[in-house]
Amino acid sequence: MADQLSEAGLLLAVGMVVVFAFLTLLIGGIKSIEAFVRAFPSKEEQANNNKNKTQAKAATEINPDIVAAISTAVHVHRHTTR
Amino acid sequence: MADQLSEAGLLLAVGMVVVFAFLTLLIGGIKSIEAFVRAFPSKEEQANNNKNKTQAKAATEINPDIVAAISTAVHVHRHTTR
Amino acid sequence: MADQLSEAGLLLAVGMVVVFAFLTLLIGGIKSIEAFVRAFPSKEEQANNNKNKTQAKAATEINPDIVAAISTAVHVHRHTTR
Amino acid sequence: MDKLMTLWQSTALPHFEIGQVIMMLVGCVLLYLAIVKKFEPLLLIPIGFGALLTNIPLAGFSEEGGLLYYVYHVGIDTGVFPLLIFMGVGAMTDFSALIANPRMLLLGAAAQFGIFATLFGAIMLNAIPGFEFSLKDASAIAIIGGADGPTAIFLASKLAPELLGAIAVAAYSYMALVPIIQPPIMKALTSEEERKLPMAQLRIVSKKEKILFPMAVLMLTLIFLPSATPLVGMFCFGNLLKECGVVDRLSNTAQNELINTVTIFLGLAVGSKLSADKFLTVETLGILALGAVAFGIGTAAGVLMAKVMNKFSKDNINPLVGAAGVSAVPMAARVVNKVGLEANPHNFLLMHAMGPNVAGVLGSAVAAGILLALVG
Amino acid sequence: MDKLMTLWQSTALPHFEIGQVIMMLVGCVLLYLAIVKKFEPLLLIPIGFGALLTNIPLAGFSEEGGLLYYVYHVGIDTGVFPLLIFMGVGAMTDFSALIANPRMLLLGAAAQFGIFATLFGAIMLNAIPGFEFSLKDASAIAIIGGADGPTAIFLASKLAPELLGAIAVAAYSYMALVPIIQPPIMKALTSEEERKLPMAQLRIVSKKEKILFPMAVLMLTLIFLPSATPLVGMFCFGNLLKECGVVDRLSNTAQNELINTVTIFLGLAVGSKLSADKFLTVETLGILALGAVAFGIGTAAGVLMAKVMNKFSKDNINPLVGAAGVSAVPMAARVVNKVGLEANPHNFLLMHAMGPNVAGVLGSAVAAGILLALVG
Amino acid sequence: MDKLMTLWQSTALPHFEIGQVIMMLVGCVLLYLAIVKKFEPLLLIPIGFGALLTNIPLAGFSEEGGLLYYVYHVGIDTGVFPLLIFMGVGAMTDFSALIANPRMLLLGAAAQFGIFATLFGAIMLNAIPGFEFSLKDASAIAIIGGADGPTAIFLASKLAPELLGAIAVAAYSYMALVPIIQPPIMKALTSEEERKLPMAQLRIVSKKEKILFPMAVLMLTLIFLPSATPLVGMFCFGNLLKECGVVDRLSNTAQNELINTVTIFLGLAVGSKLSADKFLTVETLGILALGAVAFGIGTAAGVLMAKVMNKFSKDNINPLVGAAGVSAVPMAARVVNKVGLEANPHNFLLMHAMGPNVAGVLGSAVAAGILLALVG
Ligand code: NA
Ligand code: NA
Ligand code: NA
Repeated sequence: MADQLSEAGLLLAVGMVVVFAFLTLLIGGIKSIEAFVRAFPSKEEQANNNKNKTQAKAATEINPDIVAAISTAVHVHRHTTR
Repeated sequence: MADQLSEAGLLLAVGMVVVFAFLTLLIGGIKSIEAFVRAFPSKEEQANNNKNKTQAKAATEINPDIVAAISTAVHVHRHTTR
Repeated sequence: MADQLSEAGLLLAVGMVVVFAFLTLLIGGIKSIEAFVRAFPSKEEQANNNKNKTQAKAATEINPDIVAAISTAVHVHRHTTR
Repeated sequence: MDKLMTLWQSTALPHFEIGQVIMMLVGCVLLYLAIVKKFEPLLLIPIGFGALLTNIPLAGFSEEGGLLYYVYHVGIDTGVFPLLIFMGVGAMTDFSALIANPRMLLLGAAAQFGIFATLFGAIMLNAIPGFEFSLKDASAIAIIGGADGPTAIFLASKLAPELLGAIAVAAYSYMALVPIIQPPIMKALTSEEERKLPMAQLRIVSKKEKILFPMAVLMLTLIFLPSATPLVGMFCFGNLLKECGVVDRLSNTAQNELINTVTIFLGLAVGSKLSADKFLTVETLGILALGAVAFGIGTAAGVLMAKVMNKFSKDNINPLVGAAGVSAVPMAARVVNKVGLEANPHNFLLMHAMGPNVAGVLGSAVAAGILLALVG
Repeated sequence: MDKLMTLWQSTALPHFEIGQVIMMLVGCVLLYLAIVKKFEPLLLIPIGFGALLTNIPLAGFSEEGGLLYYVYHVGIDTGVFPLLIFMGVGAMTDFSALIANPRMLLLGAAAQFGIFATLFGAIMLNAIPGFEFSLKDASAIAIIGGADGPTAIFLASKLAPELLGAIAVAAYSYMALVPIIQPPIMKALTSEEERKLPMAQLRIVSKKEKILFPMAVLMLTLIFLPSATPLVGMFCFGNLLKECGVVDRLSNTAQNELINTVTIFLGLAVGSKLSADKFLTVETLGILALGAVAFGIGTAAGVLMAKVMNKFSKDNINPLVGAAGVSAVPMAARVVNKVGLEANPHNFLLMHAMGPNVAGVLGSAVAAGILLALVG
Repeated sequence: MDKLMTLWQSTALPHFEIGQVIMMLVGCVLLYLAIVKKFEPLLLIPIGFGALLTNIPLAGFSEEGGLLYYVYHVGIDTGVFPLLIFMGVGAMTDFSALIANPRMLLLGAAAQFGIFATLFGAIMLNAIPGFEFSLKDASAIAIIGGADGPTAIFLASKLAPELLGAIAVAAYSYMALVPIIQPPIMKALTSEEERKLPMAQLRIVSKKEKILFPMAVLMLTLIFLPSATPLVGMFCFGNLLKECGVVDRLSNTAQNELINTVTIFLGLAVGSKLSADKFLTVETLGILALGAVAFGIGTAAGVLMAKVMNKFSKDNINPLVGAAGVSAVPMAARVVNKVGLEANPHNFLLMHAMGPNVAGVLGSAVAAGILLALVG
């Protein structure tokens, strides 16, 4: 059992390191995607960006888009299988 | 063949007895469920019951709930696969 | 390879003959169906026929039924899987 | 020249046998009945089409490697398809009328007399040369009297697979013929007065009762008749999905896409059993005859039972509703309603007939369980 | 240390081969074309994703016990998936335009010249060192000219399973490229005047004709070309479900949930055949080249046939509609409409092109049947 | 008399064993929790019903030839069902909240500590006589801490099929118990002030980012952790179908009919593993205990990680959102929102908790991949 315990300990260490490493890599991946999308915006997005800048001040208030997104998310997830 | 005939006769007797026994048991089961549900009504049902009692006299007329139930049943069964 | 080539040539000939023969037969089939349906019209179709005759002159204009059929066909085919 | 010969040999023309032509005509007749006469089209169209496909020489639809071969072995041989149909039908069935008036179960029981009496008849047919029905064959044939397609297919796939095509066709045909077969029997056994009898309104059934009902059916089945649980169990499962109210997405799938998909393949696979060598036999005639007898006896038994119950009951029981006990949901109940209206235009028996009608489904599943336990 | 080594060995890094990396790029290109260029996304997204999954070292998606292994063996090896797609497509296809103008079938026949000519070309390719297509391989490749995905997959799974991935990708790619491949050929073979030709309005087709049409197709197929009945039979079955009007719930399931589910798995399973050792061969280049040739020849043959017919017909036949005979429903018909509008902005050819377009589906299924009968 | 004896022998009564009766009560309890308490009804109703069916003597549901036998072998043994569920869940999941704030992935990573710590615990349990968990068993049990049903079933089917029933029941039960298990832990580890912390609004995420996200996840997985690709790959495939916007019909089928159908059969098949001899063991008690421990540790690790991140971050991170890192989508996020509102009625944490919540799904799939690679 000591054998198994040390193996379990090792698994604990290796497992957590890998999980963190993997998801940290993914953080990098997401940031790269964001940078890529910002660098090569499609036309619509450029339009959106301009629009967003003008709306930036107003965004401290509750954004109706976000409210809609929340209620959609809640709705969708209520119907999730798990 | 006489053998088979007597066996078929036996099957006829045993089969009908078991079918009747089984479905009679089920009558008992349904009545027990009804008694159980009456004994431990949920709050909504208690409210319904009170409501039902006051409506009891009117119930000799055609109940719109029943009409709705009939049309729903007909509708559902029209779309039954078999 | 000469062997295979002559076989391919034969396949080309036989294949095109059979495809044409088959689809020509099918033309006959469709015409027979049309004749059959004309010979034994159901009551609704007889009514339609009369209606169609009276409308025959107007049919040189764009028929709204056809327009509807086209837009339906386009719609259906846009949703086709292939 | 060689290619042309190969091609000629690869047309069906030099390979057709008269039996196959006849079976293709049978398939066309089934399609005609389904499309023009609207006889059980959901099943008879796939069955009829399957009969056409399976009787084509060289197409190999039903031979190893063919589509219908796979579908048959995956879905029918294993009994999976009829069980999934039963689940879907359970998810579509409303037992309110039966729960409100549970004595109607006795009508569903009485109508099973058609099944067991036919068992007797099938053995007697063996007296005629050419018939050699074993007790298993007889049981699979007799279940036609249950007027329930999936039950018949399930039992036939277990007891007499080689008769499955004829049995399924007979079962669905007679279910479609209910409006023609039943009324004369119903009228012969009842007086005008009886047919006019109005019945007391049904009470409203609570959601809790509807949820507990499939559980009670399941419990009784698994304790007393475990051999019936495949059918009854899946039926109750479907009904529980429907009534529990918390898994509507599963219930909707069970009663729509899932049952539709299974119906398509079940029909095609049953049709693939309509090959000339299996169907064009004297036994098929026997099956058709016995099925009609089973149906008639079941109807009569239901009506007579209802007459007896009416005698001993303080509430009126219109004897017509007994005819619905054979199941054939919802056709039989509608026939009862129609015959009732002919006698008394103000007497709507539809809801009252739904009770025995769904009881008949349980009754024939129970009968199938008994036959599986004693004969299988 | 040991664990770390195991872990390193269990990453893909030490196992990647250059071929797998290339195939994953191919998968990404397919996804790009599907998502950004909207090229046949319903198939190319699952195929592209399947290509990614199957080329991961160690993931074992396509090895025994892996998901794509099962899907491939259950759905493609058996031929079941293409047949179910055909059933669904049948349930989505409206044959009115063809029934109203049955001569359009000749255009669907002519366009199959692309298939049979390519057969010839594939054998000639064998003269180049590195190519060794058997007649079976050649037939499976040539069917790309039929411009019909499920037909190509079905035939390839029967005649040349090891080429299936490349053939399916070529077939769907060229179907997506119809708007680029066809117009130059169409314009080269027709004069401005011909492209302006208006066509007579189509008559209205009755429901009865639409019901009898799939039955007629089925009957002809099973008598004269039984080897084509798997494809044609399921197609006709789907069409009958749609047109008969009494089983809408089955028809809806066939053309929605069922075909969607099968499409997902068909695509993934086809993608799982895009492994480096099967795809990165000189044969794939040959297949892509031959496919393009087949497509072009088919288009040309259709247009030329339409020109001939126009000569001998009292009603106008715009030669452009011949291009729709290759099938690729409904893309080819829309391309015809677009090219026609360029010549004459008031000349809508869409409905007229639908006739040869659906005729092309039948034509290539018939051609597949001939190849199966003579080569298979 | 003979028939009666056969019939008696064919009832369940002379065959019932006490274990089966207990397991049927367990099934009833699961149904009660699902229907009345609304605990994960989509899974617990089929599981509970499956437990009833499988424990009936003589019904043979789970024996060779029985429905659940086939379903189990086709769907669970092969790992196909959990993968299809994952595809459907992927098609239902919106990663916007995570893409907007990718550091939340660290919370999803931290919460996996519950899994690996439990591994340790399972081995320590072996000190108690009666427990003999192998490392494979321990891994399959520990994954309960991942709070993700399909992942648990997938891993258990690969590593410890004989424990599958208990593991699946524990996983879904604890997922349902999130609102009871998590709040005390969350409150114990945070101060009132911390719970009141508002978080900065999330930025809007573009369509392109949402499309590239599943591709990035897939690429990282297949390069660094190919053993996790079955789960992660199907999840990303589903998500790509949803986000690409060009195959809505496939996405809809994946997240509706397909996942519903699979859920029904997955549940029944899992339930079929709740037989007395497999479930009524001391090991089940161990599994239930370890599952609760794993869940608690995971929650605590998530919260503590969030506290650490809050220290080092310039933007506020409310430590409560760390609890959502265990996944249990979307229950855990809703619990976070509720506990947050108790402290500050104007502080809606739902969207902020969705990030770690979906990160937890990826995290536990990754953890499953690691366990498969190192232990499997
Ligand atoms: Na019955
Ligand atoms: Na074609
Ligand atoms: Na998790």
